[in-house]
Amino acid sequence: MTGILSLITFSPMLGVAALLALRAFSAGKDAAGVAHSAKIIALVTTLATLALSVLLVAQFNAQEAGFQFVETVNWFSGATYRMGVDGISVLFVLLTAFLLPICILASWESITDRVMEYLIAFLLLETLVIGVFCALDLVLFYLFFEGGLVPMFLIIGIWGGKNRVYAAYKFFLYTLLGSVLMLAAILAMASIAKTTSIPDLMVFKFDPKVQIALWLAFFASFAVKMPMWPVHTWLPDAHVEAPTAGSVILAGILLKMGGYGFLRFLLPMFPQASQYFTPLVFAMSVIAVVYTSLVAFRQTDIKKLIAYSSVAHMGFVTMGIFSGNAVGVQGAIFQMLSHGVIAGALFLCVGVVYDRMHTREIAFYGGLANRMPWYAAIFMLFTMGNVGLPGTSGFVGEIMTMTGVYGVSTWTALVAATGVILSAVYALSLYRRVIFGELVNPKLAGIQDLTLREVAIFAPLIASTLILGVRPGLVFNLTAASVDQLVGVYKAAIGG
Amino acid sequence: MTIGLIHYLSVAAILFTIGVLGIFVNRKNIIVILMSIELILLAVNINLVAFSAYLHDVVGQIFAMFVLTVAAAEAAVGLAILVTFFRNRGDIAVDDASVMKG
Amino acid sequence: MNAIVIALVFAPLLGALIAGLFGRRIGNLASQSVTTGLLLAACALSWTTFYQVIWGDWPGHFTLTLAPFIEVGRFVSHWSIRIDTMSAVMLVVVTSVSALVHVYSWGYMAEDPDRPRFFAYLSLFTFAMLMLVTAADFMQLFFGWEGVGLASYLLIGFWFKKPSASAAAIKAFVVNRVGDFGFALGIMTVFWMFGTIQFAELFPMIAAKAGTHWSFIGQSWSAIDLACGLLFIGAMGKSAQFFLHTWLPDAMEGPTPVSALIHAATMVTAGVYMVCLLSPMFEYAPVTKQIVTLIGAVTALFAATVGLAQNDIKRVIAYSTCSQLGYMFFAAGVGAYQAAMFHLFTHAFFKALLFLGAGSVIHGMHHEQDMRKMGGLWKYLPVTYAVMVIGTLAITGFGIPGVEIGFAGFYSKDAIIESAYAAGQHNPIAYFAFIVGLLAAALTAFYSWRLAFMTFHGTAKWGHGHEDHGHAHDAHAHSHGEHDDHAQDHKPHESPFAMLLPLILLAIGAIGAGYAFVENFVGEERNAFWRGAIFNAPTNHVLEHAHHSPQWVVMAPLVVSMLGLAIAFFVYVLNEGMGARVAARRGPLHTFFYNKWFFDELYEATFVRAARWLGDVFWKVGDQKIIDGLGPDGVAAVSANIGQRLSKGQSGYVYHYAFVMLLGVAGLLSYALWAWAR
Amino acid sequence: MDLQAIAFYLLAAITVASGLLVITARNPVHSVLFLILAFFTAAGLFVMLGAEFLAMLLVVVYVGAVAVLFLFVVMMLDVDFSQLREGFSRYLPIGMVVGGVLAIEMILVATTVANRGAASLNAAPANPDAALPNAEAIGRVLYTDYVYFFQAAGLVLLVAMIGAIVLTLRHRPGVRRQNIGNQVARTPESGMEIVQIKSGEGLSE
Amino acid sequence: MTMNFQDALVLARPEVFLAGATLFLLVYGAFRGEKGMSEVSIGASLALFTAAAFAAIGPDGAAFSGGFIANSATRFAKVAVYLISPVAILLGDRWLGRVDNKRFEFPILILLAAIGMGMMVSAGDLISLYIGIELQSLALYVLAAFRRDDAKASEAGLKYFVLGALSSGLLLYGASLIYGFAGSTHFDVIAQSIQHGTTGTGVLFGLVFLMCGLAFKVSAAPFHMWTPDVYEGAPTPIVAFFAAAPKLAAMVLFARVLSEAFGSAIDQWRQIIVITAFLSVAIGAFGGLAQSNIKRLLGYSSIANIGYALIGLSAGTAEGMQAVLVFMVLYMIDVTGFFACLGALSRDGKSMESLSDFAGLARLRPGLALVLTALSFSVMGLPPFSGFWAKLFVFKAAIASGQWILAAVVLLGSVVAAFYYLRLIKTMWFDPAPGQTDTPPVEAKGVAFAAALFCFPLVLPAMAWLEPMARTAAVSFGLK
Repeated sequence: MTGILSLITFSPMLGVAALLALRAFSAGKDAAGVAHSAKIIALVTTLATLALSVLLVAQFNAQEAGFQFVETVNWFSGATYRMGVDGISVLFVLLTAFLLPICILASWESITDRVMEYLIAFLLLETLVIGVFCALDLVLFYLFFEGGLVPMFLIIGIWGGKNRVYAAYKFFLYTLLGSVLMLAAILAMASIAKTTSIPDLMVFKFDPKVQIALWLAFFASFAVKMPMWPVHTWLPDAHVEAPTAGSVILAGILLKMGGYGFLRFLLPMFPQASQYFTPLVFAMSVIAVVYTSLVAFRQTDIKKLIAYSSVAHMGFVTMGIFSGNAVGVQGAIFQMLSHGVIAGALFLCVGVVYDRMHTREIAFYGGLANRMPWYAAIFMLFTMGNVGLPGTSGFVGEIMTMTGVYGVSTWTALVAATGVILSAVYALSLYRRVIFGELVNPKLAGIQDLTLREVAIFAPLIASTLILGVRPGLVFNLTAASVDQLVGVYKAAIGG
Repeated sequence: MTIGLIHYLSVAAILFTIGVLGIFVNRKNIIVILMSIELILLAVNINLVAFSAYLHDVVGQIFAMFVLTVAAAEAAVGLAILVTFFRNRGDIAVDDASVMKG
Repeated sequence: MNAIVIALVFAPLLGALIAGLFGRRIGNLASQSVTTGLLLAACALSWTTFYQVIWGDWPGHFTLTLAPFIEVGRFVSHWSIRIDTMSAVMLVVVTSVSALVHVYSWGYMAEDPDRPRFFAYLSLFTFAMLMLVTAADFMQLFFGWEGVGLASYLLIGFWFKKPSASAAAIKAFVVNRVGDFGFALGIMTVFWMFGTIQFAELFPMIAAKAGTHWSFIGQSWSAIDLACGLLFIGAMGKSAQFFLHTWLPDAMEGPTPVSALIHAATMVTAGVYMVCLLSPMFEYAPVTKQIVTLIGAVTALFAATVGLAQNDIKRVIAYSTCSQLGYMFFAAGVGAYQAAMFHLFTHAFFKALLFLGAGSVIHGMHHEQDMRKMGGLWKYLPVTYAVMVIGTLAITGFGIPGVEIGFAGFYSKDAIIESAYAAGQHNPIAYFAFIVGLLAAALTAFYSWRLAFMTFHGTAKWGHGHEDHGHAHDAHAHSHGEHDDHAQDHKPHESPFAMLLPLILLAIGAIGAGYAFVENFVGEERNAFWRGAIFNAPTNHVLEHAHHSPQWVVMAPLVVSMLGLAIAFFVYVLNEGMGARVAARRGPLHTFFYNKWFFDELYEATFVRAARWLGDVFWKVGDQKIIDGLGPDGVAAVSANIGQRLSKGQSGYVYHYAFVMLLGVAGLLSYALWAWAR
Repeated sequence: MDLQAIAFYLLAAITVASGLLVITARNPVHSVLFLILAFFTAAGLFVMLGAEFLAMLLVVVYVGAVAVLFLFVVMMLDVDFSQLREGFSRYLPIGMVVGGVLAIEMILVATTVANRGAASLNAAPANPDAALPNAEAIGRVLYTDYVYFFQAAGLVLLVAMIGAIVLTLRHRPGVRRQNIGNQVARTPESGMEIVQIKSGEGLSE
Repeated sequence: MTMNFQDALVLARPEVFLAGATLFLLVYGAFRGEKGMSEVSIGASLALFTAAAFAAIGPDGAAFSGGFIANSATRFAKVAVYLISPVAILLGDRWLGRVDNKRFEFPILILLAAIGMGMMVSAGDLISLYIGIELQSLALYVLAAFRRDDAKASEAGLKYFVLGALSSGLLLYGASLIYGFAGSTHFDVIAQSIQHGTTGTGVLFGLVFLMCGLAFKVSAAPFHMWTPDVYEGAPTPIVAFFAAAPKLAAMVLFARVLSEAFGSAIDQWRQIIVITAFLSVAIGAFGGLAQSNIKRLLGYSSIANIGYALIGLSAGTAEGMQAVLVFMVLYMIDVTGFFACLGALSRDGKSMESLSDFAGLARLRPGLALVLTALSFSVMGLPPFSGFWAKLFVFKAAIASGQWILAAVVLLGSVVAAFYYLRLIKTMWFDPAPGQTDTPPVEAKGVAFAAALFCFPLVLPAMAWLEPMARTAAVSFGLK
C-alpha cells in the first residue's frame, strides 16, 4: 500500500487537471452546462478521495503506534518528501475527505459565479490539507500548511460576503504572521537537530531552554490557527464572509490543523516547554471558553455566533491536549473531529437559510419551524451537538477533555465547565430566535423546507454525529495506540 | 614639518566632502552636481596616487588612470542624460523635477 | 430475561423513532398507537421485571452490558442495563406513569396537529429516563440525565409559537445545565479519586477511601464529601431544589401531560434517585448529607409558601412537587433513603394524578388555568372532582396513624417525618428538617385544599370574561377557530374516557400504593426488598429509630394537615372571597410569596444581566477595541502610517536621496569607528 | 618649511578653495572654470608625488576633454541659472554638519591609514627612477597584468559613446543629405524627361 | 602570472566572445539602422547563449595576476546572467517596437551590461571590480533613459546616474583606502593583510565605503532611494532587466569581496550587513504599503528582497552563500515574470501601471492574472512557490549561523510586505473590471507564463539540481 498517501493527497489534483481540461475544451459552450459538468467532476474526485481514505483507514493497523504507509523520497538537502500517518493523522485525513464532497454538494446551487475557479480552489485546498496531515517532514508540512492560505484567501475573497476583503486580509495576514514564526522555529530545529524528519525529531531531545523558544514560535502559529483567545478575532470575520462551504471547511478542517500541530509538535518535541507553558495554555483556553461563549451570546449574526462558539469549543481542545493524559488528549482529538462535523453542519444549516433569504441576521428570522419542520429538526440535532448533549459526538469530547484537565488542574476544569452552561445559553437562544415563535416576517412566508439534495448533504453528518456520540470507540480504537505512545513519551520526558 | 602621506589624504578627504556636499547643497543645478561628482573622483585619484607613491607601487596610478577614463565616460553619459532631460522639460532644475516620488 | 429488559428499555425509543421520523407519513392515529402500544408493552415488562427481581427467580441484581461507550484508559463506560430493586422500582414508576400519560394524551392532545411529534417526544423522554435508571456507570447516567433534560426542553417548548413556552424551555435546559455542571465535576472527581466510573467497581472501594482528602480549586477537601456535593448540585438542578428550582414552575408552559409525566412523576425525581443510588457514597459524606438535608428542608418549606399564593392551577401543583421533592431530599439527607424512595414512588402516583386531574380541568375549561376563573366545577366534572379529591387526600398524607391505614402519601410522608425526627435526636439540621416537614405538611394541606376548593367549590366564575381564554395560555393558534366554535356554550365539560381512565388508575395507586408497599420499602421487609441496592452505613439506624418515634410525632402530621384543611375550608368555602381580598391587599408576605421570593428577579438582575453585559463588553470592548484595535487593525493602521511617512520621505528629489545616502555612509562609518577601533 | 611644503600647501589650498567655489559659484560657467583650476592644481600635486604621466593625463583628458564638454553643455543649454540658486542655503547647515562629521571621520581614517597601513612602511614617495620612467613603469604593468581591464575600459568608453549617441542624436526628418550612391547612379533616363509639347497648349503639370 | 595569455583568454572566453560579438553587431546595426534591430537582437541573444555555454564548460582558474577568476561560483552566476539577459532583449525588442522607439543600440547596451556583469562576478581585484561595475552601470544609466522622449524615463535616468555616480565615488574612495592599507588591490593580498595584525581593523574602514557602494548597486537600504523612482520611470522591459541580472551579479560580487578579501573579518562586516539587511526589509515592507503604482511597488519589493538575500550573506558561511545564490536565481525569475506581465498588459495602448488598472483582471485575462497571482505569492514567500524555497534557504543559513533573532524579526517584516502583494491579488480577483484590456503580446505573455510555471510547479523538481549546483558554487567562495 505504499504510495496510497500520495495518491490520496494528490488525487484532487487529478480533478483539477480534469477541470482545466474541461475548461480548455469547452470554450464558448453553454456556460451553465459546463459548470454542471465541472461540479460533477469535482464531486466525483472528492468522492474518489473519500473512497481512498476509507480504504486507507481500513488498511490501517490500529495496534501499531508508529507511522504507517511511510513514503520517503529524497528531494534535495533542504527537504525530503516524506509522508506517513499514525492513528491521529489518519483520522484527520478521513475527516477532510469526508467533508469535501459535502462542501462541493453544499455549493451546488449557491455558487453560480466562477464555478470552475471555485471548484479548483476547493480541490487544491483538499490536497493541501490532506498533505498537512500526512507530511512527515517539517518543510513539507510547512509547505502544505502555508499553502492552504492561498485557496482559502481566494475562497473568502471572491465568493464571500460584503466585507470579504477585510476578512480575507485578516485571515491571511493573521495566520501568516503566526506561521512565519513557526518557519523560523522549523529552521532552527533543522539546524540544531540536523534533520527535518518529524519521526526523528519526535525522539530528538532539545535543550529545555531552546524548547521554550521553539515552543513559543510553534505555539504562535497554531494558536492563531486554532484559534485561541486572544488571537481569535480573525475567525468570526472569516466565517461571516466566507461562503457556506468555505465556512464548513474552515471550521471543519482548517482549525484542526492547529490542534494537530499541538499534538504532533509541541507535546512530543518540546515536552518540558509544554509542561512549563501548560498553565498559560489552560488560562488561554478557559478564557476562550467563557469569554467567547459570552460574546457569542450577544451576536446578531448567525454565522458569527457559530464562529464564536467554535472558538469556545477549540478552547476545550487546547486544554485537553495540554492535560497531557490519555483521557484529555483522546478527548481533544475526538472534540476536534466532532466539532468538524457539528460546526460544519451548523454552517450548512446557516447556508440553507442564507441561500433562501440572503441574510444571516438573526432578527430577520423566527418561526421557521412552522414552514421548515425538517430543517428545524436537523438544526436542533446539531444545536444539541454543539451544546454537547450526551448521545451526540459533541458530548464525548467535552466531557473527556474536561475530565482529562480535571486531573491536572481543577480550576481549569471548573471554569471550563461553566462553558458548558454558557454554550446552552447561546446555542438555544439562537435556535429559539431563528426557529421558534410565530412566523412574523412576511418575507419568510414562502420559505421552503429542505430539498432532497440538502437532506443528502446532512444525512452523513447526522449519521456521524449520532454514531460517534454513541460509539466513540470507533475513533478511540484508531487513535489509542498513537495517543498512548504520545502520552507515554510526554510523561517520560517531563518525569511525571 | 615634512609633507607626508597624511597631508595628501587630508586634501583628498576634504575634496571628497566638498564634492558630496555639492550634490545636495545645489538642490537645483544638475550641472554643478555632475561637477561635484568629478570632484569626488578627483579626490579618489589623489588618494590613489598618494598611496601609489608611498607604497612604491605603480598599480595605484593605474587604478587612477582607469578612474580617469571612467570619469570621462561618466561625464559624457551624464551630460547626455542631462541633455535629454533638458529637452523633455525645457529646464534642468531638479527641484520641481519630481514626476516620481512617494 | 435479557430480552425482556432490552425490549422494555428500547421499546420507547423505537416508538419515538417511528413517530418522529415517519409520523407525518403514517398519520396521527398510527403514531399514537405505536408509541402508546410500545409503552404499554414496556410497562407490562417493567412490572414483570419488578416482580421477577423482587419476588421471582431473577437474580436480585444484574447488569447487562450491551456495547462499549467510551473506553479510554481507565475511563471506561458501557451501554448497559443495570437491574436491581432501585431500577426496578423506577422502571415501574416511569413506564406506568408514562403509559398512562400516553393514553391520557389521546384525549388531551386530540386537537393538536403535531401529535406525532408530541408522542415521539414523550416516548423519547421515557427512553432517556429508562437509560438513566438502568445506568451502570456515571457516563450512561449522565447520558440519561441530559437526555431527559433534552426531552423536557422539547416538551416544554412543544408549543414553540408561544414565546413564553420557548423561553421556559431554555430556562429549564440552562438551569439543568447548571446542575449538570456540578454533576460533571462530581463525575470527574470520582474518576480521578477512584479511577473508575463504574458503580460496581466504585462502591466497594468507598469505605477504604473514606477520610481521604482531595485538592480542588486550591483547597483541600474531604474527598467523598466533595464528590457527593458536586454530584448533589446535579440532583438539585434536576429535582428543582432551592436555588435551582426556578425552571420548574415555568416548565408548566408545556402541555399538561408533560407536566404530569416529567415535572411531577419521573424526571424531577431523578435527583432523589441518584442520591439514593449513590447511597454507598453519601453514607461516607457526612457534611454533604447535612447539606442535602438542609437544602431539602428549605425547599420543602419555600415551595410550600410560594404554593400558597399562586393562582395558576398548574403552578400550584408544580410548587407542590418542588416541596415534595424537598421532603425526599431531606429524607435521603438524614439517611432514610428507603423513605425517600418510597415517597418518590407514592408521589409519582398522586402527583401524576393531580396534574392529570388539573389537565382534565383545564381541558374542560377550554384551556383556562387561572383558578380564580373557576369554581363550582364539581357538578360538571364529577369524575375529575372525585380523583382530584383522592389526590389531595393522598398528598396531604391523610390516614389514621393508629391503625396505619391511609392514602399513599400518609405512609411515605410519615416515614420521612419520623425519620427526620429520629435523626434529629443527634443532629440539629435533621431536627430542623423535622420541624420544617411538619410546617410544610400544614402548608401542603392548605394549598392543596385551596386548589380543590377554588376549583370545584364555590360559585362559578367562568361564565363571563371567558372569551379571551385562548390568548394567555393557549398556543393552539391553528385550532383557535375550532375552540371558539365549541366555546360558544361556555359550559365546562367532562373529559373523554381516554383521559379519565388514567385518572382512575392513578387514583387507585394514590389510594393503595402506600398500603401495598409500605412494608417492602421502609418496613420490616425492606432488606429483602432492596437487597443491597440501597446502602446504609453500619452506624445508620434511622429507619429503626423512626419506627419507634413517640406518639406525638406520629400524630403530628395528621394534626397539622387537618389544620391546613380547616383553614382552607374556612377561607375558601365558608368565606369565599376572603382569599381574593387577602391577595388584593398585597401584603408584604403575600407579595413575597406570590413573586416566588423574587428569585427570578434576582437571577435576572445578576446572572442574566451580567452575562449580557459581559458579553457586550467582551465583544465590543474586548474583541473590537482592545484585541482588534491593538492587534490586527491597530498594527495595520500603524503600518500604513509608517508606509505613508516613508513614502513621503521618498520626495523624488535627487539631493534628498544623496543626503540619505550620505547619512548612511556617515552612520555606518561612525558605527565602524565606534565599534571596531579598539 | 621647505619648498616642497610651500608648494604642497599652495596647491592644496588652491585645490580645496576652487573645489569649494565649484559648488558655490553662481554661474555654472564659473564653476567649470574653477573645476579646471582644481584639476590643474591637483595635477601639480600628482607631479609632487612623482606621477608625471598621470598629471599629464589629468590635464589632457580632464581639462582638454571633460571640462570642455561641460562648458559646451552649459553653453548649449539655455538655462536661467539665477533661479537655480534658490534655496541654496536652506540645506547648507545640516549639510555642513553631516559633511563636517564625514570629513573628520575620513581624516581620522586617513590618519590611521597613514600611520598603520602598508603605506606607512615607506616614509617618502617613490623616487623618480631614471631607469624606469613613470610612464614606462605604468605601461609595463598596464599592458601585461591589466591588459584585459584596459580593453574593458575601452568598452566603457564605447558605452559612453553609444549612450551619448542614443540619447542625443536626432535624425531630423526633412533634412536633405547628399547621397553619393544615388548621385552616381543617376542616368539620363531618370534625370530627364522629354516632353513633346504641342504648340499652343503649353506645358501642363 | 604564470598563466600564459592564451590560457587567460580561455578563462575569459565568454566575455571576450561577447565583446567580439558586440562589436560585430554594432557595426552590423550601424549599417542596417532601425531595420536591423530584430537581427541584432537575435544575434545578441545567440551570443549570450553561446557565452553561457562557454561559461558553463569553461575551466577554473585565475588570470591577469588574479584580477580575473573563474570557478564554480562565477560559472553559476554567469550562466544565470547570460541566460536571463536574452529574456530582457526579447521583451524589450518588441516592446520598444510597439512604442516606436525601435533602435538597435538596445541589444548592444544589454550585451555591454552583460559583459560588465561577467567581469563583476569574475573580479579578483579592486580594479576589475570597478571596471566591471562601471561597464555595467553606464550601460544601465543609458538604458534607464533609453526612451529619451519620455520625461519620466529621462528623469529616472538622471536620478539613477547622479546617485550611481555618487555611489561609485564612495566605492572608489573605499577601494583607495583599502589599497592604501593593504598595499595591493588583489583580494588575496588584502585577505593576507587583514590577518596581519598591523593593518588589521584599519582596512575595514575602507570596506565600509566599499560596502556602501556595493549596497547601492544591489539597492539595499539606506542606499535604496533610487530604486522606486527608477523602477517607475524606466521602460518596463528595461526594469525587468535591472531588477534581475545586475542584482545577481552585484550580489555575487558582494559575496566575493566579503568572503575572499575580507573573509577573516566576518564578525565586523556581518554587523554592517545585518544593519542594511534589516533596514532594507523594513523599508521595503513598509514603503510598499502606500504605493499605488505597481512598478514602484515592485521597487520596494526588490528592496525588501535584497534585504533577505543580505541576510543569507550575513550568515557568512558556505550555506549562506548557497542561500544567496539560490535566492537570487529564484527571485530573478520571479521578478522577470512580474515585469513581463506588466509589459504584456495595456489598456487602450497605455501600459497598466496603476494598481487600480488591475481591477478585475482575473475575469479579463485569467491566465495573466493567475500568473501574477502565482508570482505575488511567490515573492511573498508562500510555499510551495519558488519564493518560499528562496527564503527557506536564506533563513536556514541565518539561523544556522545563530542569527535567529534577526531572522524572526525579518520574517515578521515579510508579513507586512505580504499585504501589498495581497492587495494586488485582491484587486485582480475581487474587484470589478473598469474595461477591456488590449490583447497581450505573445512574447511577454510567454515569458510571464514560463516564469509562473517555473515558480510553481517546475521549481519543485528544479530545486533538486539547483540546490547542489548552488552548493558547489558556494563552496568556491572559500567560507566554511
